[in-house]
Amino acid sequence: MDLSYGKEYEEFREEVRGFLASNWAEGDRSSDDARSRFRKQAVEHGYLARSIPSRYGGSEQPADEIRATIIREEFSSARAPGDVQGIGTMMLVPTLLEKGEEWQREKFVPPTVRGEVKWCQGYSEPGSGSDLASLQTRAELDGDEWVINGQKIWTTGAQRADYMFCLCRTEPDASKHAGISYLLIPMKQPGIEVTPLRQMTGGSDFNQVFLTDARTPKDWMVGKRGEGWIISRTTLKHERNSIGAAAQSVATFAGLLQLAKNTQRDGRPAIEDPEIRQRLGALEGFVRAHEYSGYRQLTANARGDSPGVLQTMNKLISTNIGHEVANIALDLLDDEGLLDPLADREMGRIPRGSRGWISQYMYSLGIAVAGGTANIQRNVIGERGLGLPRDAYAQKGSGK
Amino acid sequence: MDLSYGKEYEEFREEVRGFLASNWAEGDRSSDDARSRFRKQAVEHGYLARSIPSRYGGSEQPADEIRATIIREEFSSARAPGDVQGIGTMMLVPTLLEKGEEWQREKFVPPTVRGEVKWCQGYSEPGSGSDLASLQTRAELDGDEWVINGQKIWTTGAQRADYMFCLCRTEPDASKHAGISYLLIPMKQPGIEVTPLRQMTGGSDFNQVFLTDARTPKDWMVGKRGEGWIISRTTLKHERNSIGAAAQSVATFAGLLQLAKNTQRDGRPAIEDPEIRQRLGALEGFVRAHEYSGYRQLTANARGDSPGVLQTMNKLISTNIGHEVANIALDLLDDEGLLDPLADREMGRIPRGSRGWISQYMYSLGIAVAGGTANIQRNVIGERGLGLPRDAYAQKGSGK
Amino acid sequence: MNFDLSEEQQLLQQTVSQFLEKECPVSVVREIFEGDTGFDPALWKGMIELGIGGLHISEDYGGAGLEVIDLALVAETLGYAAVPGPFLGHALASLAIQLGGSDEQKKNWLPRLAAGDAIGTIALGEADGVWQPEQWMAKIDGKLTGRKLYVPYANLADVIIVGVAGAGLVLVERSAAGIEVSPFGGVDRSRRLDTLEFDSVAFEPLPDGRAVASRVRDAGLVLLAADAFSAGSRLVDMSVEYAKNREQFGVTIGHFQALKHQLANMAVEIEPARALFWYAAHAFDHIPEEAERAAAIAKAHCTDGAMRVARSSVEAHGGIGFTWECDVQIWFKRVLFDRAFLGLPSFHRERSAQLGDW
Amino acid sequence: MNFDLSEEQQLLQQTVSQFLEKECPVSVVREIFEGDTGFDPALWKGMIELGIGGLHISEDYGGAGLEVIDLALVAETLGYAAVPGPFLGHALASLAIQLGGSDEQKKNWLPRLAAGDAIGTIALGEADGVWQPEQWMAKIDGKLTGRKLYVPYANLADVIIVGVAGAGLVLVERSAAGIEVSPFGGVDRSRRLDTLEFDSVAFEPLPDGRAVASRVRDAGLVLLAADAFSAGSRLVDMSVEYAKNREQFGVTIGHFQALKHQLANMAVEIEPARALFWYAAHAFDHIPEEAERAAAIAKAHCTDGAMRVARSSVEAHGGIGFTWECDVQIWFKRVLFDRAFLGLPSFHRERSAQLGDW
Repeated sequence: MDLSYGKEYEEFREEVRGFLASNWAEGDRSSDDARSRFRKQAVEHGYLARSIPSRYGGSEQPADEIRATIIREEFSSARAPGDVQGIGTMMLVPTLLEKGEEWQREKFVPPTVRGEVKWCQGYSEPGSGSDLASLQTRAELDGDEWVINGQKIWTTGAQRADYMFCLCRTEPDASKHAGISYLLIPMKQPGIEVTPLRQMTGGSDFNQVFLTDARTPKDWMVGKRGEGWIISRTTLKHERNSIGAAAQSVATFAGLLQLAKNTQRDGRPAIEDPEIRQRLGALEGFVRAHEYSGYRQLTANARGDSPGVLQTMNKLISTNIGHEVANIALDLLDDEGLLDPLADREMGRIPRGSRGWISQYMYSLGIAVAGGTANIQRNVIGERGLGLPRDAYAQKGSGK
Repeated sequence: MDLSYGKEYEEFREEVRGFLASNWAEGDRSSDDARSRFRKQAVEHGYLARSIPSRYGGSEQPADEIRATIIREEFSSARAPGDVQGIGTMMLVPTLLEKGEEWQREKFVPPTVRGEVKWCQGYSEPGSGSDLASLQTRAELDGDEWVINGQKIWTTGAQRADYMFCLCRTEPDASKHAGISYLLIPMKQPGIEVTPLRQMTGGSDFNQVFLTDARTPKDWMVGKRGEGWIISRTTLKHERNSIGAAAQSVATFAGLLQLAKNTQRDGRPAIEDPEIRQRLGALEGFVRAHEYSGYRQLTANARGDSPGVLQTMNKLISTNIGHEVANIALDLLDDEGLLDPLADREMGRIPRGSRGWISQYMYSLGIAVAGGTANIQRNVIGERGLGLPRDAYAQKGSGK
Repeated sequence: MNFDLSEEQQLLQQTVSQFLEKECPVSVVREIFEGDTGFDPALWKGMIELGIGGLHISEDYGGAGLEVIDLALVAETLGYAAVPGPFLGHALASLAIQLGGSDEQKKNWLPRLAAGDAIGTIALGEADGVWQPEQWMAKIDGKLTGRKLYVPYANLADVIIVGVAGAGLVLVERSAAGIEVSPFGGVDRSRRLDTLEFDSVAFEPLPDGRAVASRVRDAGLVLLAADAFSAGSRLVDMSVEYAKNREQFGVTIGHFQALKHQLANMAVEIEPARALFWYAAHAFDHIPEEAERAAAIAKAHCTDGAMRVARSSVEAHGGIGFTWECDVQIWFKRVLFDRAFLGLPSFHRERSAQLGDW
Repeated sequence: MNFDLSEEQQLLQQTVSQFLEKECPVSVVREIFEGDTGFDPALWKGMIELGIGGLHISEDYGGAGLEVIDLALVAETLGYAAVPGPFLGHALASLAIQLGGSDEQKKNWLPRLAAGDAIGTIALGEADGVWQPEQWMAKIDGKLTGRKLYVPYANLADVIIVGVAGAGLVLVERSAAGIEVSPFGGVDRSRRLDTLEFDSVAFEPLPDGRAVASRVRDAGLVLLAADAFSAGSRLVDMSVEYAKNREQFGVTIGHFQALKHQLANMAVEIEPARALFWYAAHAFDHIPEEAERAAAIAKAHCTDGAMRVARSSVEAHGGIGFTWECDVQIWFKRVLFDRAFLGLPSFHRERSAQLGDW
């Protein structure tokens, strides 16, 4: 057991720092040219787009979670542009690399990796949440174009997206799962209307997308007709959020600790309140356990081993931690918990931190529902993690 | 709203006190004759066996929850013998009165009400807990006797019982629920073996009963063949544990409060510890809510109204309260939590209270499982209380 | 014993809720949530006509002469519909005058408050989470000077009952010189809050102002407990409704045992709490020695329980429960208000511990 | 970075657990639970032969020269099987001599402890929940006098490391005059506890006794955390097994979503805690500045989490989980021991707050 990265990796870290020192200046952030020039160099050095074959504009490096982590750490501390984030690089690109046709890869992967093309995901529908496979958005062939009608929901970044990768029902007569296909659809067309979905916080991170006779070329389909469901599942295994989730837990806890130190209660810092200390102490146990379990998973992934049941738990763990952080924060805010989180309601009279925490108090619920409720997570842990039998309805639902 | 019992009832209380003063002396407790003489008088005055018709040795009083409560309060503060407790008076007698044949009532009700005859309940089996209707104990007719073979579990008081009211499968070919009959079985016979069931505390409140060619007369059946399931359900509505449950919550909380006052922590009473105060305060909210909700139900019952969803909740509420009482107690015990609750392991060196609390720490789990787990309670609340649909398995299970 | 509502009380709740079904459907509350006045004049007028303005004002002054239990029952009914408007501050201000005012002050204000010709409010909060009489810093020497926070509808009020150091509660006319009102921008848009700056403002002491300050505080705790309880039960009802109608995997999601049990736990959390605010209100009216502690326990337990229920309700609604369009947010924010206003559960639990000689 | 066990460590755990599967099946633990000696000589002999007696004793003294992480991994493996016997006290006593003893004392005791020719134990507890070095009251002036509680297997021990006021840890030979041992009757029958009365008893100070007292306490916290973690995961495994086999309503109860989710919550409670005691052990060995706090957090979190899991396990087993015959009780009581021994979670959370400069 060794929590330092080890000699070989520390050398690699030096190399990365050297590269940054000579190729990146704080000032470059403002210039798009400078940014894309830097990105190009970073790719050439094998620091970015590591999992992408070079013929698609990547640096085609062997998988190495630890190198990847070091690069993330150094790039972010130098505030240099890292890998393009977003659903496009996270989910579409791996899917195309695994299941796409050559021309699709050539057309879509390079600009997506460079961040020139943005994507949104068209999976959930108002009537299809946990039971995603019941989705109703239909695509019908008209000559050599698909004509799509339906409604998608929870589509992050739909306004800015150039394309949507979308699950549509193309085989109405086939069974529930076998009737779905995986289509790529241009967003900038008359048949598509995007309306933001307002949250209880007043912000809008999500959208609804209405498709009315929207069109896309016949061959903009990944996989064959009716393979959409399986293809959408393959992407899931690309999720590597173990470290991400843990790091986020650690960060929110640190913020909470600051809040407790800065908040006065009965004329002394709230962190001196015995009950608050106990609650923070109990919470820290969960946070550290998550943090160190993140190391375990990082190590296992680096070795190509499976971290086992742990990897099914990350989402629920950070949800649970987020809940307790929010509960403690609300008590620390005391009367400032009466404040409206909406920025536009800001009266400038209250420490700006507080509004953020109320917002976080509500967001901690958002976490629980974004990408599957806590109950779905528990199903996954119970069934995939502990090997318990599947629920009767889900079995029925999945046609088994 | 009026929390005093009101003039009429306070007069009744005086009357009861007068009766006790002139007919009961502390000393009588030791003498069985005195006790049964007193009970006879109490019945004649309409203080005991109030729900029992006079022809079966009861006082046949109109239902009046409040009079009943006053009698309980006064009798217990005078430490006078009240109504005979136990499963016989609680469940069998009401069942016989509603569904039994005349001769069965005459034979069994009076001695049971007088406490001369004791009963145990033969429902659960090792393989049939929440799914009680799957029970396997078989009764076959042999001439004019039933021959019973099988095994029952969780039978309280089986050693002392004269008879068992027992669910047996008499119609193996009928459907799950329709194959069950309700038999009365003498316990003192060679075919019946009772073995105590030891608990993790070391005590034994329950037994297993093994029936091997046990016999009972053909007509010792309540209801017809195959009606056993329905008949066993009818008894449930006789449950009136609302006040009982709440009173118990109040009592355990009072005990916990005492423990917190008597326990030293860092050289001062634990009750001065801010965290303990918060935990006790939060718990008291639940306890008072339960207590006052008990008043609500008492009032509703007294009026013949239904207390609504509340009455499905009493068991779960006291289970939840019992859990938290136990958790706080364990922290108050601190190092004495290392003590073995078994009385026979008592070393005389530790305040006798502590062993009791460890025991209680384990019993609070017993509560959760005795007579249906907390999950069964939640099903009941969700389905009977909130009108949610029944679970698919249970539907299947109940042949619906 | 009779621990239930009288027929008059049941009738009172029915009348009010029938009125609200017609005059204050969720659509009205939603409009209010889009703005920031938190006020619907027509609705308030209707409530006044029902007598809600003077329930507990004695009949001599044009009120109904009822008790705090009746106020609490109306608070419950209003809370279930998330009724916007100045009820809370109005009720507490008139209670303060009724209990602590001079005949002069009563004659002067109570009839107008009962008739809705005047709106009252109460200014208890100060910076750093100060709510309690013994903590107030606002000064009076001849004139009133200081800053009060979280004052309901000060923008509409004609009379403001202000908590001050030493004298407890004093009466200030909104029209007096030196009062600066600025909107606070509270999370619950159905109950607007303002911040008040008093710069040597004329005031009248309430003769019994010191004595009744804590009584009025206790009444406030009971009304907040009632509102939180009803918000919680509304959220349970909404969640159960949703579970009975939303379908996934070919069945309504109420079939799923995990959700069913969460809903059961929510109901078990909230339903027994009803008896707690009943008892606290009853104690306020008839068991003086228990009133203060019962109010503290009711406020702590009902608002905390309702908050847990509110969080569960969001989850019970899935993603949609987190949206502005879903009505859950309305009652979620009512509970946020009820829990923080007049002090947190933990604060009142410590008080109840002291009051219980723990 | 490498946050995983080395091959040697994995092999160590495998070897021990293979041995235990053969030599310490649940039937053996059950026999122990029926008596009150808490000891199985043959089993202990076998463990000694595996080298468990001297894992962390340096090779010069016949030990394996391993670290506290290795001790913790063995503690985990033993806990998973609820192995009865003096491991805990023996390990801590030898660690105390290894870290704080004179060459003389090491030469005199470590080889015998490693070889199992002697059994060691440690006496830290005193009345009123006292466990910590700074709280010890047992006196030494020339002779040792005082009362120590909760001493593991003092009846078998040849050497007892005793915590005393001022000097930290001192060494006492069991054979010395003036020691009265009486059984305590602890809840965990797989780890017997005794009460010790010292009436002016001869002792040897450990030269570094004061310095190492808190180090030894920290090692104890790590071993208890490891034991609690493994008890918790054993209980989860048992509950999952039961859910896969027990049938009701024609299906295994694992089909029921409510139970499935409870089991998921139990697993989520316990599985991440493994990394917590790993880290604490690693910190003990290699990150001295973090060792004390990490140990406190691991002990508080692992024992509290395991206790919650233990309670849920009883419920997951239905009525049978509450019986003596059901194995749940064995690990339930191990966790009761781990949670109370060396101080409650709340106590160590307050310590970790202070150590974190909160």
